[in-house]
Amino acid sequence: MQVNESSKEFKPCIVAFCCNWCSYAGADLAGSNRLSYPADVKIIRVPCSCRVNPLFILRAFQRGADGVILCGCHPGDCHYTTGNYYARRRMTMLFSMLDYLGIEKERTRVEWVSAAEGAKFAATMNDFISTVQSLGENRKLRDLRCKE
Amino acid sequence: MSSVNNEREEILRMSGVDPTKCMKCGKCSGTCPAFDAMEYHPHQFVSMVNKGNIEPLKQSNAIWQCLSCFACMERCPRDVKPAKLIEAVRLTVIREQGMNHLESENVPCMLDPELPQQAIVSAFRKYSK
Amino acid sequence: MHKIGVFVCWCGSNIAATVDVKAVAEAASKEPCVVYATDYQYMCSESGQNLIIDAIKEHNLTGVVICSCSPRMHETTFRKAAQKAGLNPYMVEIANIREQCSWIHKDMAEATAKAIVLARAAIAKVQLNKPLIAGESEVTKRCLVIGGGIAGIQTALDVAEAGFPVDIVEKKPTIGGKMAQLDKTFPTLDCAACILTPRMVEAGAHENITLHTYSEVEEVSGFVGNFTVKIRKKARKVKMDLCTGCGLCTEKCPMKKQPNEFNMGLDKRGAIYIPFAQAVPKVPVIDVEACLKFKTGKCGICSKVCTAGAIDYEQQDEIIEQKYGAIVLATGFDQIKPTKFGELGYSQYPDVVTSLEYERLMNAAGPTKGHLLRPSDGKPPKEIVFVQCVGSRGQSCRDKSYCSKVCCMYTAKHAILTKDHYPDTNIHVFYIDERTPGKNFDEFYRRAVEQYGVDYIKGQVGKVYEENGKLMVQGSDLLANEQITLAADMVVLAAAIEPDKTARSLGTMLTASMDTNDFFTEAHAKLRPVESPTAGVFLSGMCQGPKDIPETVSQAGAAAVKVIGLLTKDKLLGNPCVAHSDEMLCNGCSQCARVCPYGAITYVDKEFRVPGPKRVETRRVAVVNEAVCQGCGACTVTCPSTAMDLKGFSNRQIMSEVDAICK
Amino acid sequence: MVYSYYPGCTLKTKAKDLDMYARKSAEALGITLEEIPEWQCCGGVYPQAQDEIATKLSSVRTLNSAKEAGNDLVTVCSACHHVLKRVNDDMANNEYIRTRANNYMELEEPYAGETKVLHYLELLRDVVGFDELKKKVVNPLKGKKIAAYYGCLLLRPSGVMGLDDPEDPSIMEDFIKALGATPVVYPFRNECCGGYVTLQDQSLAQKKSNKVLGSAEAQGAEMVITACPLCMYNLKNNGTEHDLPVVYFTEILAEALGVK
Repeated sequence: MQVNESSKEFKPCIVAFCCNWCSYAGADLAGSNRLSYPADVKIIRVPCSCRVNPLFILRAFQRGADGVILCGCHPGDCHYTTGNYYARRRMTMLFSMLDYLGIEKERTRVEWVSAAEGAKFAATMNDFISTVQSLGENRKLRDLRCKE
Repeated sequence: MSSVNNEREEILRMSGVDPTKCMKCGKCSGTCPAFDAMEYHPHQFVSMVNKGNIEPLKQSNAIWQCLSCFACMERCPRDVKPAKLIEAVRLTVIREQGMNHLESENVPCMLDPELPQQAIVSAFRKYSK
Repeated sequence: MHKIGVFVCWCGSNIAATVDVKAVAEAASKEPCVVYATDYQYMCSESGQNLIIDAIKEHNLTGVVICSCSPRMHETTFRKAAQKAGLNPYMVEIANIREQCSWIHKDMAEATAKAIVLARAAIAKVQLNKPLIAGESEVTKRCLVIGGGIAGIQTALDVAEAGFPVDIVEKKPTIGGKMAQLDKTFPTLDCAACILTPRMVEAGAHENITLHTYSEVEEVSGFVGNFTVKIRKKARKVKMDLCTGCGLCTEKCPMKKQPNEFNMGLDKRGAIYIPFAQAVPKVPVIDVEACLKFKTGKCGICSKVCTAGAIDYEQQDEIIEQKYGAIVLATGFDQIKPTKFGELGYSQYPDVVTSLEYERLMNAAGPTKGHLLRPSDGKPPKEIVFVQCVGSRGQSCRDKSYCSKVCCMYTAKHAILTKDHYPDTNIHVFYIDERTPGKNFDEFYRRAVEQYGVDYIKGQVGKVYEENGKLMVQGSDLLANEQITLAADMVVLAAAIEPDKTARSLGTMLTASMDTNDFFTEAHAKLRPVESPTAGVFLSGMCQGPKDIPETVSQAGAAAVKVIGLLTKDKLLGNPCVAHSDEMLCNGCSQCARVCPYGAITYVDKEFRVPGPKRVETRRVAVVNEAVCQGCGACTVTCPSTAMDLKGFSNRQIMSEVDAICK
Repeated sequence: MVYSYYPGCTLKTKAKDLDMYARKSAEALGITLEEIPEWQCCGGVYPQAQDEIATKLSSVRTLNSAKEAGNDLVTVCSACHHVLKRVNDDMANNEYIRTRANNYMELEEPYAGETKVLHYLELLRDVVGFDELKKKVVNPLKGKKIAAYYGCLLLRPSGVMGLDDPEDPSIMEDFIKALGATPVVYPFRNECCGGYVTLQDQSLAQKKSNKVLGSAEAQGAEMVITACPLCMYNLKNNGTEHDLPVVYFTEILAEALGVK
C-alpha cells in the first residue's frame, strides 16, 4: 500500500514528440474535447515523426525525462508519404539499443494517432504515464552533471 | 436515495453495462422472443436501471422469464447488452437471503421423465444462489 | 544578445480560468533574454495584436513568444502582426497553453506549472530562431476535380466559369454520380434528372472543362500550385471521336445478362452498354469481363452494326500526365449493402430492398419503367414497411457510428411519392428519431404524416421473416410499449451511407487526411470546411461527410471559390522551413537523397579551399532545392555527418526545447 | 488427430445418443476424442455477471485439463460449448475474472485462455472439411429435407462464439448437404426454443418451440436436427402442435457414415 501511494505521488517528466499533421492535431482535438491526461506530458511539435533524431530521445533521458513518446500519422497516412516508416525503423533500432543498455524499453514508445483521434491521444497518454509511473524515476540514463 | 443509487451502481458493476450508451431505438424489445411474457421489456430494463428505478424490476416476473437467448445483445446497435442487465437484476434478488426462486424441495414435482439434466442445472443457476 | 517579448493570452476564461496567466508572465520575465512579458485578454484581437506590435517597436524585440491557443489556430495571425512591426515573421514561437494545457487540466497549480514549462521551451527555442524568407513558386493555372457527381460537376462549372481550365476524372463511363440515380428530390419533389442532366450537358460542352470518364487517378506528386498527376484512361474499346451515340450496338449485343449497375442490379444490361439515356459522354463502353468477343474471340456483332466504325477491340488503356495547381476531391459516397444485418433479411428475401434500390423502382427510367412492382413476383406492393437507421448511429462492428443525415428525409419522400401514385398502399415507417433540420424539411415530414397518413412507429425492427408469402416485420412500438408484427409486401431499408471505396487510396496518394470513417477531414471544422489540411487540396460533397444535395452544391461552390482564389495568384509563397545542407560538413554520401520523398536533393561538385599545397579540392556536396523541399526532415536524421538541418526545426532548436522541458 | 473431449452431464444421461454417435463418427473420420478425466458439469448456463467467479471454475478446470494435455477441446452439446467458449474468452480477455479464478485454482501455471474450444461442427467444417466428409459418406441421405435448428447458444454472442454469421448461418446446412440431404432454411432456426424457462413457464416454451417447428414445417422440412439436449426436449415435448421428428445431428452423421 505504501508503495502504491508513493508511486502515485511520483510525477514523471514525459516528453512527447508529435508530428504537426496528425498527432499534434490529435492532441489539439483532445484539448477541444476536454479529454484530460496528466500535466506531466509536454509536447514538442515537429513537422513529421521522421524529424525526430534518436539523439533527441537520448538527450531527453540524459536531462532527466522519465519517459519519451513519439507520435506520428498512421502508417500509410504520412503527410510526407513515407516519413513515419523511417521513424518506425529508427525507433526500432533505438529501442533495441536501449534494451541492450538495460534501460526499460517501456520508457519509450511509438504510437500512431491521427488528427481525428483526440480520444486515442488522451488514452495513449494516460496509459503511457501509468506505465512510466509504475517504472519509477529514470536513474540509469540521467546524466548527474545535468541535475540541478 | 443513496441506497437506490448504490443498487444501481452495483447492478452496473456486476453487469458491466453502460446504460447511457442506449439510444432508445427499441431494437432489443423488437427482437425479444419472451416479450409478451415479460411485464417489463428489455429496453425498460435499460432505462429503469439507468434512472435507479430498480425495485419494480426486482418485483417483476420478467426477470424469471428472460430466456437468456442473447438476441437483444446480438442485435443491439449500441452494444448495450440488455441481457446482462436483466441477469444482474435477477442476481440482486436471489442473492438476498431466502429469495431463491427455485428450491430443491420443489423440484421433484416439476420433473418430467424426459427432462434433460441440463434443464435442471440451468434452472438452478438462473433461479437460485 | 536577443531581446525577447513574452505575451500570455487569457483567451477570455478559456486559459485564464485554469492557468494563472499573471504567474506565467511573471515566470517568463525571469527567463534569460526576456525583456518584456505581459498578459492580455485576447491576444488575437486587434488591440491584442497592437499590443504586440507596439512592444516589438518600443523594446526593439528580436524574438516573440505567444502563450496562447494552438499554433494551428493563430500562428499565421501572430506572424503577420510581427511582420507589421518590422520583425521577421519566423522570429515568433507559440506555446500552446490552451488545447494542450488549460483545456485538459483542472488543477490550477498544475496547469500553471505546465504552462510555465511550455513557455520556457518556446523561449529557449526562439533564441535559436533565424529570420527566414519564404521562396516563391509558380502556380499552374489548371484544376483537377476527382469525381463527376453533382459535387464535382458544380465545382468544375464554377471554376471553369471563372476562366480556368478544369479536368474532371470520373471512374464510371459517365458523369452524373448518385444524383442521376435518384427519382425526385426532397423537400421540393423536383425531378433529379431534370435538374441534373442540364448541368451534365453544360459540363460536357464547356470550353474550359475536359472530361476524363472511365478514368482513374494513378499517381500524384508535387505540392500546392504544382501537382503532377497521372490519369489512367481505361480502354472503352469504343472510339470517342467516331461514336455517334446511336446505341445500335447496345441493342444488338447478345450478352444481355449482365447486372445493370445503374439500376442497382435490378435489371440487366448488355456487354456493351451506355449506363443511362442521358449519359455524358453518350458513348458506350464494352465490359470485357462479359463480352463474348473477349471471352471467346467470336461474336463481333457490335463492330458489324456500327456504321461509324467506332468499335475498337484493340484499344488499350492510356496514361496521361497533366500538371495542376489545385485538386478537388469530390469522390462521393455509396450506400452499404446491408448483408450483415441478416435479421432484416436483405440477403434472404428479394422484396427486402435498400432505399437506393427503391429509388430505381420508383423511377420512370428504372427497371420497372416507374411502376412500383416488387422484385420477387412483379406485383404491386400494398403494405410497405420502411426501416430507418440501418447501419447508422451504431457502435457494433457492423454499424457506422455516424448519422447518415439524409435517410429521414428521403424516407418521407418515398412515403409521399408512393402514396401519391398508389393511394391504397399502406406505409409504415420504423424510426428512432425523426431528424429534419433544414428549410421546409419538418413541414415536409409532417405532410407525410398528416396529409398522406403515413404510419410512423417509434421503434426499431428486430426481425424480418417470411410466412405465408408475406414478409413479417417484427419490431417494437415504444410509445405503445408493445411488440408488433406487421405483414408486409415489401421492406425498404434506409441503409447507411459510406464514403466511396476509392477515397482511401486517393487520400494516401494526396496525403489528404481522413477520419476513422474514411471521410476526408477539413483543415478546420468551422473556419476552413472545404479545404483539406494538405495545401492545394479541396473537398466537395459527400466525401467530407454526409450531406444532402443543396448542401453539396453549396460546398461545391465554396470549394470552387477557394480554387479560384488559389489559381488567380501567379506565385505562391512557399514554406521557408526547409532542409539546408552545410556544405562544409557534407561528405556527399547520398543518404539524404535516398530518403527524400520529393527528390529535392541533388549533388554538385564544388571547389573548396583546403590547407596544403593543393589549395583547392573538388568535393561532391548535397544541395537542397528549396522550392521542392516540403520540410519533413527525414534527411536531417539520416545524415551521418549532421550536415543536413531543418530551418525552423533545427537540431539545436529541438534540443533546447527538450532541455527546457526536462529542467 | 487427437482432441480433448468434454461430453457434459446430459450426454452421459438423457442424451446418450448425442454422445455415442459423436464418438462413433469421430472414429470413422479418424479423429481420436480423449475424454477429459474427472470433468465436472459446466453449469448449463454461462454466468454473465462480472463477479461470478466460483460458478465459472468447473469450466476453467476443464479448459486447463485440455491445456495440460496439449489438445484443442471439443464439445458437442451447444450449452456446454457456449459456457466453455465464453469462460475461455473471459480467461483470455477479462483481467478481473482471470486473476480471481486463478487465485482459486492455485495452478502451477495460471490459466489464461490458451485452450482452443471447438464445437464438433467446427471440427467437421474446419478440420475434416465438408468436402472430405462428403467423400466418407457411405449412406447418402438422398432426398431427405432436413431443417437445422441452431437455437441461440451456438451462435450468440457472435463476437465470442465466432461459429458462423449469427443471423444467416450456414454451417449446419453445409453439413446436411455433405451428408447428401437437402437443407431447409427457415427463419426461426436461430430463435430461442424456450430453454430452461420450461421449468418456470411451460406455456412460453411451448409457444416458442411451436413457432420454430411451424416455421421449419412451412418450408417443407421432414426432419429437424439439433446439437442441444434442451432444444431437443423443448422441440419434442413442448412443440405440441407439430409432428416433426427431431434428432441429434450426430445421429444422421453416424447414419450417413454407416456407423449407426
